[in-house]
Amino acid sequence: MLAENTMVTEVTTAHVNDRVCDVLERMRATKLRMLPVVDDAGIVAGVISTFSIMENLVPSYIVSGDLNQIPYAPDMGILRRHYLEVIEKDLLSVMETKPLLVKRDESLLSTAAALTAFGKHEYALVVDEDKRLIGVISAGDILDRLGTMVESAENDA
Amino acid sequence: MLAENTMVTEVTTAHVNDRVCDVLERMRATKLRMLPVVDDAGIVAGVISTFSIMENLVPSYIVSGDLNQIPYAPDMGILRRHYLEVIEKDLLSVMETKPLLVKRDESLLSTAAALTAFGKHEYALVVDEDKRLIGVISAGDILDRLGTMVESAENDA
Amino acid sequence: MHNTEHVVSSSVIFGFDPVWIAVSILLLIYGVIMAEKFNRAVLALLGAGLMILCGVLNQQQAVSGIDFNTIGLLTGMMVIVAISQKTGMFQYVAIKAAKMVKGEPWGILVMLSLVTAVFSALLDNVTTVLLIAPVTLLITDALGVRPYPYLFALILASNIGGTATLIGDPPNIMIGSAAHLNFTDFLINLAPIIPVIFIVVITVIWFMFGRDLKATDEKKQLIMQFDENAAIKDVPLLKKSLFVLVAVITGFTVAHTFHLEPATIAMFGAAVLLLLQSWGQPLHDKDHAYEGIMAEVEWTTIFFFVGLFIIVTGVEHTGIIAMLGEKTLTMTGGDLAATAAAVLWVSAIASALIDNIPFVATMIPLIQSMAPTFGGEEALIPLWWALALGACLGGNGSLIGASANLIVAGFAQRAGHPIAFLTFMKHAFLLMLLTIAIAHVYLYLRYLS
Amino acid sequence: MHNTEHVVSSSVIFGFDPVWIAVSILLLIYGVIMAEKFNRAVLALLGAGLMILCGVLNQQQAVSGIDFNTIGLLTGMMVIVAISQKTGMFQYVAIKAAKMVKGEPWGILVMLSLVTAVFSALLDNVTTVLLIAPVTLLITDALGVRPYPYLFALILASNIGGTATLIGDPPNIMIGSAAHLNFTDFLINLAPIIPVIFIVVITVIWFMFGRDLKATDEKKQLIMQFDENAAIKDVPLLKKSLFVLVAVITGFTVAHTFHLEPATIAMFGAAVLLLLQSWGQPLHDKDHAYEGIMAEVEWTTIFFFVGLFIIVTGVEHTGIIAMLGEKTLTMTGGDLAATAAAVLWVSAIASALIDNIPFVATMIPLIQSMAPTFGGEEALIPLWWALALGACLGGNGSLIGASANLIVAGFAQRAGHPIAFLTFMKHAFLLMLLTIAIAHVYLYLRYLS
Repeated sequence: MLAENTMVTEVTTAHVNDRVCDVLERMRATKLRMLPVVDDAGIVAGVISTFSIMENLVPSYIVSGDLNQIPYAPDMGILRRHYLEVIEKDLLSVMETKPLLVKRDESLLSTAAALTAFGKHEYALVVDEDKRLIGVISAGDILDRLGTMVESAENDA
Repeated sequence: MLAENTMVTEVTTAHVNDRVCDVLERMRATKLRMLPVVDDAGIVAGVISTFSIMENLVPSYIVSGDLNQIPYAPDMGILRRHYLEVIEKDLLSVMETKPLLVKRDESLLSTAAALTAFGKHEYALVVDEDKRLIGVISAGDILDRLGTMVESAENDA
Repeated sequence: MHNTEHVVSSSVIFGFDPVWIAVSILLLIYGVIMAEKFNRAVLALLGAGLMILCGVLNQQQAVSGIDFNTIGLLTGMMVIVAISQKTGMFQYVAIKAAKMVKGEPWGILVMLSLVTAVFSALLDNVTTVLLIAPVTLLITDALGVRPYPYLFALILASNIGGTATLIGDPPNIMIGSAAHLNFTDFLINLAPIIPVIFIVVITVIWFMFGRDLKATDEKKQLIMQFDENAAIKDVPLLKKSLFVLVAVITGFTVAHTFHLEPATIAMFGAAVLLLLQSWGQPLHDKDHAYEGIMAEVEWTTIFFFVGLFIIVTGVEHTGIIAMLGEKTLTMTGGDLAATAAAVLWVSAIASALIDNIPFVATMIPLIQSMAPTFGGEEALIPLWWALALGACLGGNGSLIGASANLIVAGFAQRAGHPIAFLTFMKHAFLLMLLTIAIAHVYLYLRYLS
Repeated sequence: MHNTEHVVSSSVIFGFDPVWIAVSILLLIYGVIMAEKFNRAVLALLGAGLMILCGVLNQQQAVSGIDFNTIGLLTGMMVIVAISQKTGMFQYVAIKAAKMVKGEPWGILVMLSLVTAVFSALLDNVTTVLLIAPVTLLITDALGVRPYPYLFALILASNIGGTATLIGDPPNIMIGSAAHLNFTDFLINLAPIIPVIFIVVITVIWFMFGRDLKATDEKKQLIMQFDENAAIKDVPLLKKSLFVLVAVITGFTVAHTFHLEPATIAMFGAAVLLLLQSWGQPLHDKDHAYEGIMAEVEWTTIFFFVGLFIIVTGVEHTGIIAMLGEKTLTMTGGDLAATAAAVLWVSAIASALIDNIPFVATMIPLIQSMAPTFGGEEALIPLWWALALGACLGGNGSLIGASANLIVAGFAQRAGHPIAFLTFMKHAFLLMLLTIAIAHVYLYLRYLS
């Protein structure tokens, strides 16, 4: 069981120079909340998610300070102001630049361990030696694959 | 802008005594990857996600040790063996017991900050004073709400 | 106490005089620290290691050169603060203060500065600004005013407040420990002038920025919507933290009577709070919590101190510091008032431009070497106050003058309102000189006339 | 060196004899530590604080009771290991070893035990098992054999290996520092018997479990599919780590010649590796990396040592330890061979049942107090080796005998193969007594006959 037999290969991607508002549009249409971001050569540059866009709306002094949660603060139009700024930017300045990468021949055990250690509830990007995107693999994909295996083993028996 | 005007209120939930295999079935059917888990009184007990089910398949000595990633290990049937065990369990022993909770009257700014600080790309549960589930709110919901606000402001102008 | 040490017996190492080796190591390490390309703690430890490897000191001499009173006091207070900051009490006080003045922009600036000064006096400056700067930015965001005047006032207030007490600023801890000056000594001798300096500085800030700070009633109303009670995250922990903080500060004031050192009080307070904070939890959770808290202590700062103390001890062993002390005395003609003035102004200028911790570490043995001239250790006391006032207040002279300044600048940068080095210096340097002039007058009237 | 201290001058504190206060604090703290309801570092610091607050010691006496050679050596090695473990070299060696024996279950057990023993001798035991136990579980999972025999062998190997060198186990560090025994002394005097003990233990394990370990060819093939090269995560860092590790260990062996203490070497090595590991990165990233590494050092262990040293110094100041030493000598009739035998066996049994670190901390001044009887410090040397062998090997007697044992048990628990306290003791206690018997013979033949 390797990453490459379990991954999903039909992946909607975004380009580093796409604008955030266009990508948001595409995410709404496809109901996806995370897209891999590639450059002209098809090499993975990062990932863009609703989460990372939202992260950019929250003033960094809040989350990088010791505030963490601010249940005591009212809304102050900050999110809206930053939203208008951020949607005009391109992905290069907004995306997460360190997504979880796994190799195509990485074992499913190692992939699952890597996803667990990474801790964010999304998928890993499966890449070839040149960091070109081949597919994506999520916890759900791993569970589906195990489900199918167990079922076919039962059918064989 | 409060959490309660932005949250999604139609939420598929699971019960603490549901079996993992049934919930997995329901997740596949609805294409959801995370469900809030409630007890008989409707009080939030945790969340179940494909991620937390997968987490249970990876031997804890791997991720709680200093191994983290094990690209050097082949597949060894471990995942499959644990899968067969885990799907028979009930949610109580598999779910995440510390989901991110926000109050219904929490500001959207505070909600976004809390989601950012929590760091996992999923949603927060909106609860009332008795920890009863009222809705869920994700980064995508916050962005949608901001998008609608901006649009309606433009239409007014 | 150090001036009884002798010049090292082995007068030649690898064919070099140990004086030159020790001084070369000191200058090399201080130089590389100032270049800010490497972590200062690592450099200080390397320098300390070189002192031993080159034979200037042996390990035992090196260890006895470390001032464990400073290390223990710093570590203990860091542990206590690491626990208390989780309670949200700093945010509570900051919001409460902003609401007390009904959201008036100038009133908020004064209140936040006051809060910062008081917390900086009782805890360390870095923690204080780490906790107050984000709330300040949140409040200025709500008020719709530019944050620079607020952050500017915060920096000055933290250094001024920190000057007031033994535990307020690392130079004071070092001076108190080396000169056997206790918490009450600092309170009696330094604290009285601090309100004067604070009021003068705030008045100047009014003329610089305060007159132009305005906000609409709507924005002020937004400040009144902040809910300070929601900031308190953990009421039981808050009670435990306040109990220990009050006990420790009371302990500092009475320590002298019981022949206890501040480090004992701080470390014991830290151990008690560690015990209380997870009381009743299973051992495994406790161990986990302890490790988290221990990880929050700034070990790099602690090791910076350890390394520096050893380097300075090495240089001191060569006798060159005593020689420099004599030179200084020749220049000031052995006059106490002139010497105190020199210490005050040189410390202020130096602390504005370089890290004040190595500076004070080097100055301490230099001042100690002057004891015979002025007639014993008692007579040195005005010089210690001059050093404390110069080194602490001097930190206001530039953006790199104190760690707290850099922390605030970091927040300002991330919030999209970067503070330019020269802009800050233009506003702050003359103001710093003004505070030193006030300190000079105070020292003269009280100790030297 | 400690036995020159005198009984405290103030003979009555709060109406109590200081002997009783000091002994009460010691017993109270050791008792609560053994109950395992609170973190031992916090308890030790509280006890240390009480010694000062009750007036048994003043802070300066307390600080001079801390063995900074032990603290520095531990801290330095922890920093070096915190950096090296990120390279994956431990996993590399473990997998390579398993593949060298072609996936044979018994061969793997022997190889992993050998790797553990060697790493435990050169680094600390806790880190070694933290890194080797998960790989061991992965390998037994692949082999489809029950992990208990492997983990059992791992525990014994780590304590046996750790006995061999000055830096292998904390008791050795403490003994070396207090008795001025250097790295080479340990290597010459303790290391020769370790292979004998290791071979005997492995042979017994063969009869206990080894004969029943079987795996199909298919499973063995699975082991051969492990790719040890994929375990190496960071080749440049690996080179830097190996360079510093080799330099530090070489440094230990030659330190004596240059009059350097191990703590200097370890701390200097740590500083050099800290400098190298992030060479060329911008300062901000470096600072971040340093903070991460510093957070990984086990500060709670360090503070446990600090607290313990102070508590024991307090008790020592009361003169009661010297008295106990005399009592022991009366019982052994002042005979060196009988005293060494008593030290060896008592240390072994005690270390199996309680934490060996406080035990050794208490034994050190007791043994030092015997110097006059046996004719000076030189004559005590066989007693030091008896203490080292007893305390280190004794840790094998039960699951709570050493920290490394508990770490392995923790992994076994989480992997679904919990190790029962009594099962382990049934297997290990007699085996431990056997190793002590071998040590007894060795000590007798080499030093006492």
